[in-house]
Amino acid sequence: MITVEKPLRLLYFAWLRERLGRAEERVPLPPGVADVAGLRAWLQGRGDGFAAAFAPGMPVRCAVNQDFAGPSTPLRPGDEVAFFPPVTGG
Amino acid sequence: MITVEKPLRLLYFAWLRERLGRAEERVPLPPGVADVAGLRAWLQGRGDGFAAAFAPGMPVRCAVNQDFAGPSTPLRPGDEVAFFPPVTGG
Amino acid sequence: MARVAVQAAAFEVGTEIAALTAGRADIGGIGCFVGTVRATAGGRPIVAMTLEHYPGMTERALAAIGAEAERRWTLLGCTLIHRVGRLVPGEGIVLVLAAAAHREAALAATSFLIDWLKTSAPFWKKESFADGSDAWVAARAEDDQAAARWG
Amino acid sequence: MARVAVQAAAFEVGTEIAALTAGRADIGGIGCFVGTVRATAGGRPIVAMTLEHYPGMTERALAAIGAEAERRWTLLGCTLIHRVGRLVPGEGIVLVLAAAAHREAALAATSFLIDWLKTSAPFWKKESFADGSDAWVAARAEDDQAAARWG
Repeated sequence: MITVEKPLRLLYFAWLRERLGRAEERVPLPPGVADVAGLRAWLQGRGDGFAAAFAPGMPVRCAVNQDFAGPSTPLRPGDEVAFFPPVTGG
Repeated sequence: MITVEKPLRLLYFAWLRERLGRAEERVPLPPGVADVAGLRAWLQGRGDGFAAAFAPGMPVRCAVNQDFAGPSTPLRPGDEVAFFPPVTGG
Repeated sequence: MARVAVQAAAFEVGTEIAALTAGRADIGGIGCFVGTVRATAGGRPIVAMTLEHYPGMTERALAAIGAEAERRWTLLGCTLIHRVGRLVPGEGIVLVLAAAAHREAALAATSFLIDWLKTSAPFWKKESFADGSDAWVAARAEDDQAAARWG
Repeated sequence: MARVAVQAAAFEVGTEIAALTAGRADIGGIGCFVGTVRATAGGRPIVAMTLEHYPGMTERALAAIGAEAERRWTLLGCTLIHRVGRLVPGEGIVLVLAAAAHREAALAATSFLIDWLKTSAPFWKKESFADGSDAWVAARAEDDQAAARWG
């Protein structure tokens, strides 16, 4: 029997959305990626705009399932993971 | 030549106005009264409602010519002197 | 310079904000406080609150409070409106507005203005209770403390 | 429970205060903050500010901020409205209202709400300059410090 895992739903906002040329995509949870830090490293490895946007030190924040998340927040198949700059509302 | 001094204009507000039965009166600056403390003592000496209203320790505030005044604020003929409880606006 | 008004008529917050901000686009934040008449005092129902003031001194005191706020913060506008006469529960008593380029000054000035107004503008409140009695409101020690924190 | 709204349409402060206070007479003070679009950024004239947000998370974040204020102060009502889309200088961006029996809670909650909103609601501002260029607004360190003072 083959189990088909639900993909991650990735969302990008503000300058990340613009630089990456997309607001949303679905990707399978990459093998070996267990948390936000792992996903960031995997995204950086994609090259092109991703390498620059997710380079260490870039001011990128994350939310998992619509709650702010840190590097060690765990990820599971089907999670909604958003990346964005520090917020500037109000 | 006789000099006619302008009287003080005395104003009373809130419960002072009610207890003294008047909102305003004009009285000559009493002999020997040089400041607010002196005027308070003179008013207390009038008896009736005045004795109670101006008894030491009563929460009565004062303004001279529409500025808040302390016991040592000097008085001159023609001044507008108001007595009132601590303010409760806002 | 602050706009100050002592009036029997009700004020309208939206109208006052529009007047304060009309024709200018350098404002980034507007702080606002509205004081209203509560329906009870010390647990007893009230039917009205009557505000007495010291005509002449009141306007001077409000202008002085506004000027002090403008001395302490860079304000782009400031409004102080206080009602007098007989008000019923739910009605607005006092309106404070302070506009600035950023929220910190607008909100700090708003707090300062209402704290100072409470202790240095000559208004007195009398509450009329449902049983027909009435009583002058006593000054609150908390109000003196709130004003004192501004130094 | 706080009323929260994320909307493209303008808000009207007077209408929102009326809705917050309708039918109740236990409110003694209403604190309010209105954030508006300034006509310049870093000294350069802007023609518009465009607000992007994270639909779904935004409403959750605003509700959580309102709930936190209600946990910290005894509020009798609370409103958080944030606009999205394209705004021009002078327009209102954000409205915060907090009602309480006394002014201390109303004003403290108002400051808290806007400070927290600035750092924990997913909105992003882009400024469009008169010369045709545009730029995303950078987060302010002062905003993090302002939020941090609430512990």
